[in-house]
Amino acid sequence: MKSQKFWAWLVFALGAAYFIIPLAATFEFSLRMRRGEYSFDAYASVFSDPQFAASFTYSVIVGLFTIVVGILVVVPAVYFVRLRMPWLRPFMEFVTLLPLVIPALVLVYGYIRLYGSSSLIPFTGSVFGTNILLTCAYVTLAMPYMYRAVDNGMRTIDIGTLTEAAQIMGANQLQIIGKIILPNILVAILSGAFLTFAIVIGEFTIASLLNRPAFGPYLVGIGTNRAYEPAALAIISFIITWGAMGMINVLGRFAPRTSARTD
Amino acid sequence: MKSQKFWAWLVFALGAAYFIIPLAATFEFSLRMRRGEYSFDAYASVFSDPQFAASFTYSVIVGLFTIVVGILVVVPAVYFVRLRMPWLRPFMEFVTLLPLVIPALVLVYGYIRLYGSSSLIPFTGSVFGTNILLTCAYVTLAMPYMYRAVDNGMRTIDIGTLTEAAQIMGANQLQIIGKIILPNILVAILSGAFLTFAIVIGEFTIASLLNRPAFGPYLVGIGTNRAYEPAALAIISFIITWGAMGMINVLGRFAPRTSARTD
Amino acid sequence: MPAFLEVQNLVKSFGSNTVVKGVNFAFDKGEFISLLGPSGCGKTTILRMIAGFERPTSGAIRVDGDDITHLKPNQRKLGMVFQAYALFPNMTVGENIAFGLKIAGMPADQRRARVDEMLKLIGLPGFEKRYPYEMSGGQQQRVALARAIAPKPRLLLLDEPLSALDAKIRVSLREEIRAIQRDLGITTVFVTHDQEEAMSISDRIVVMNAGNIEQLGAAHDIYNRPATRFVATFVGQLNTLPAGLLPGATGERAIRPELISLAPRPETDLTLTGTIADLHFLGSVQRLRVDVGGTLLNIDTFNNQTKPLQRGDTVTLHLAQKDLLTLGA
Amino acid sequence: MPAFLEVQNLVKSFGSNTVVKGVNFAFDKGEFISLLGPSGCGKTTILRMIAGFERPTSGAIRVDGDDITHLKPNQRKLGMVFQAYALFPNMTVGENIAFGLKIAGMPADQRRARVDEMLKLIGLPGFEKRYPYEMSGGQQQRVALARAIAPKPRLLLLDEPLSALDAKIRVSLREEIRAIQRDLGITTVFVTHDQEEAMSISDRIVVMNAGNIEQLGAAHDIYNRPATRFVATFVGQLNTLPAGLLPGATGERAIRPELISLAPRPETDLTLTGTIADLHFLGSVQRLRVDVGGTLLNIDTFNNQTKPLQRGDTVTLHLAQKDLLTLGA
Repeated sequence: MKSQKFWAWLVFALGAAYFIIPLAATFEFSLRMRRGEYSFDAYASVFSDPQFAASFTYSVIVGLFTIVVGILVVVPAVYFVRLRMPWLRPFMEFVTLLPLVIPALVLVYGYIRLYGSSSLIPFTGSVFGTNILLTCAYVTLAMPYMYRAVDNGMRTIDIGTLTEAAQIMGANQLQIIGKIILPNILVAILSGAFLTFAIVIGEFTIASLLNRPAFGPYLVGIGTNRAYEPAALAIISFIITWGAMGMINVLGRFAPRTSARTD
Repeated sequence: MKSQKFWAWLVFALGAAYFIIPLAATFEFSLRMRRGEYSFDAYASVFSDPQFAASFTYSVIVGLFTIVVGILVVVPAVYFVRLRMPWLRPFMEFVTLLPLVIPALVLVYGYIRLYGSSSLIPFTGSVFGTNILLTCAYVTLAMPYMYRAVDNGMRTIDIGTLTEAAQIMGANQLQIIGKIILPNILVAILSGAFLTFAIVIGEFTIASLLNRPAFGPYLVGIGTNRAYEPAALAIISFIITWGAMGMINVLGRFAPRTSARTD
Repeated sequence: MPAFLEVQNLVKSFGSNTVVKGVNFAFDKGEFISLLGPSGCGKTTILRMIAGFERPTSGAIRVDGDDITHLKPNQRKLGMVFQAYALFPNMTVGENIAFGLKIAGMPADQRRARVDEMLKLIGLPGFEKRYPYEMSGGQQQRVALARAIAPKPRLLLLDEPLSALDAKIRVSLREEIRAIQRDLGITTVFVTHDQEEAMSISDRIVVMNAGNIEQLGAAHDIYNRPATRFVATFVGQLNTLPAGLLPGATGERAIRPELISLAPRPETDLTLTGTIADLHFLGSVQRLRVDVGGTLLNIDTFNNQTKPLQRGDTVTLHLAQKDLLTLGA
Repeated sequence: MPAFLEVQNLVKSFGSNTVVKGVNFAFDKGEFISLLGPSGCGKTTILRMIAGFERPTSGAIRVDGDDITHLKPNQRKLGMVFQAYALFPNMTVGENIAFGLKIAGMPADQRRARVDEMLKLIGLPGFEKRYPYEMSGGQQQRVALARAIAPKPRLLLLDEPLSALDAKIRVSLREEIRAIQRDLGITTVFVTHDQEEAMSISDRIVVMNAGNIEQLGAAHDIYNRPATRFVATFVGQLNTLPAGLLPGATGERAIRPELISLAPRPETDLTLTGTIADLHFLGSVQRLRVDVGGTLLNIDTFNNQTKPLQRGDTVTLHLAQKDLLTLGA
């Protein structure tokens, strides 16, 4: 028994170290801009850069649109598949896993071919069109997380029986989704939304291929040109994502206990 | 009932189109290298490039190491946490989600600081060290998937009771893990392994920051310099990942029915 | 008086698999009806067709003279209680009970009064602010019952509502359901695979097997005069007496365990001798297994404090000719 | 003869919560012992301490004279059957049963013979190539039993092995377990919360409540001579007769439902008159609820074909002074 406890703690310590040591090292480095003493100069330098605010704001806005589109696509799809076409579920799982394993590049090439300036729908011909394209790409990228979050949420409530219980009491389809399904998977949806947000904030490849002024490319640009600011930025973006994750936990705690959470 | 079916199918069709249309467009474009007719010239060009084979082989090897390290870290950790420290599970879930939301950049900066040529353990000082660092980064990156796959696998078997049943019959810890736990989560482990493999094959950011000759940077390099080859490459890497995904399904079918699968 | 609930030639096929094979029955207003049978006999499918969740392949369902066969579930004005409680987890008990009333457009003050009335009826006054997860299974199922009857449905459907509960709660809740049903006079269809449950609660029972009705009648009739071999063996326990065991019997006979006694009764006119092969003390009832010339007979006797029986004791069994059943096909 | 299984002053605390509060018992070789009590009474914790999965806070456990209190589970040479079957899903039935033998180093041919013997014993010959998922719950649990007894353990531990099964299978499997246990003469500890199960199967029963033993004895004793109020109400059903209901009684008395009859018996010396408030036909048993001056009494009678009783009938109840229980604290 004793030795098992020791091993368990060792495994735990190694896992924690894996994440915490690089983080601590980065933080320590970010404080060393001023020679000979620790200071927050690197952070001051980051925050005074107008590009920082601009690119961050841009990514936040794209992130919010991505979340809205993602919810509108995923929630009804998961609901109908679970309820009416359960045999479609393995296929859905497969499809929603694809963005994880198809390099994002493939999708972007496809989009550029389809919507390039010489195509029928020249999305990339205008800034607005490119923004839409970027949002679409992010919806795809976040799909695995959003789908899993919502699917897990619907798994913990018996949507079939709840739907029938509401139907027999006279409720129509809209009332069922609005009053029964959505409130019960709210926490799951929020958790999917925060993950989506975190992914969009940190994404680099697609934004840079589409040449949009997003936070990811800004991060990489700074990373290759400066010494201490990248470390500060890394810590800042870690705090943002940590905040988003923490928010999920807090919301989960406030929600009624039966409300579905991802497991 | 009729209208519900219609909506369900519409949602399904839209979802499928979202993935299939860009794919089809990419494929069509990849065939147009020779003017005026369809041909596989772009594919021939890709396969004849020695860098293609070199970078692909490199990524496959790194992928295999990543899988081995990932399994050795994750399986015992999940087993002990589930069995002895279930109160640690929410924390584990949180920790293993971090790589999804911390921009990969943060980790890499942290690693470079820690293991840079001027540090105590100068991993980046040698090619071998950098390869180790890359593998570590990929293990981290694939952690969310490997953890979830193994955790789901262990969820479907009651490891607590199975462990006790084996113990009372005289089995020791090693016999329990080797004869009872591992065989029952084999499918789950394989599914995690294939996902890891697919992620490593397509990864760009970390490989390029560490300046390793991996498949992702090669893909991007081609993408910015050539016209038709990127499309062909996209299709090739899609087939590879599709194959990996298909393999999971096939293995799942051959495994004994009670063997755990990810849900 | 025409029947209140009428099912005519009801057939349901899933692909080539016909699970309900032309079922007919008619019941009066206020009756408590059980559909009893093993799993897969079609009882749940019939209930789901009455509710509107399944579309009959052919046949008709009428409630109070209205043909509801092709109505949507939300147009049928029925109440239903599910096996899995199916309370809305995001709503309090009060909101759950008020849900159907709100959908029907009842004003808020009337709703509140009706919810209070329902909570009193199910013995949970003051629970309206609780959430379902704060309550036990038995309490949740009572709330589900209140929710189903609050809008005064024409018919109450119960889909194995007790099977997820513990044995003790199961018994007390079924008595409570029966009492409420009797008070309100609401026609109720109850689906169960538990024969004791069906017998204890129902006015009439429909015993089903493989998509057909085997027997329809009161519990007493079904138990004492089973129409088919299936009913005789599915409902209650039965001892089979092979031909030759009883003097003068020409074929196989059967008898219930409680109709064999260790002491003569006024009506007994047959005796058998055997040895006790096994005995189980179950509290109020003691179950004996007696070996009579190689045939094992189960006998139920009430707990008797005076002289405990032992394995190996020789006993004389008394039974009455009139209690013997002849089993058909 | 010293006791075969002995538990001395066994205490188990989880933090500040003491769930087993100094329990003592000693049983002979070959006994079938049940630990009976409501959930949380400590019965499962005692079993898990005997198995070695929990470490006692204090006290000792001895089997056949050996102190096993501090041995690891895999050194104790015990067999155990779990509620959730716990068959290894990756192994066939044969491999499951052979697992313990293989660990113990038995040669392959002896293993094969022992597996065959075990499969015959549990009535599943020819099943060795099946996988657990291909079998019903009852079959899986029988395999789990075979797996537990194959290595000839010193003690067989059964942790609510029947509670995941259907009512009918539960009854038949418990009889089978008892028969096998008797044949092999293996000392067995059975944990259950079902009083009927415990009474039907055990040589002796340990009735537990809140970490203490309330009574220890044979089923017959516990049912008919309950030592405490808890035992009287937990084991079997009980009617409480308030002071004044019976002529001459000075305090509260209690009586079992089957000891009240509608006809006089030789030993009855008291009568009460009441009206039938409710009656439930349960098949072999008919349960009446009779209102006697405002007190509701439950009465069990056997199914009687001749004259069906009705709600509202006035009946005379016969009972015997000697059957009355006086409940203590």
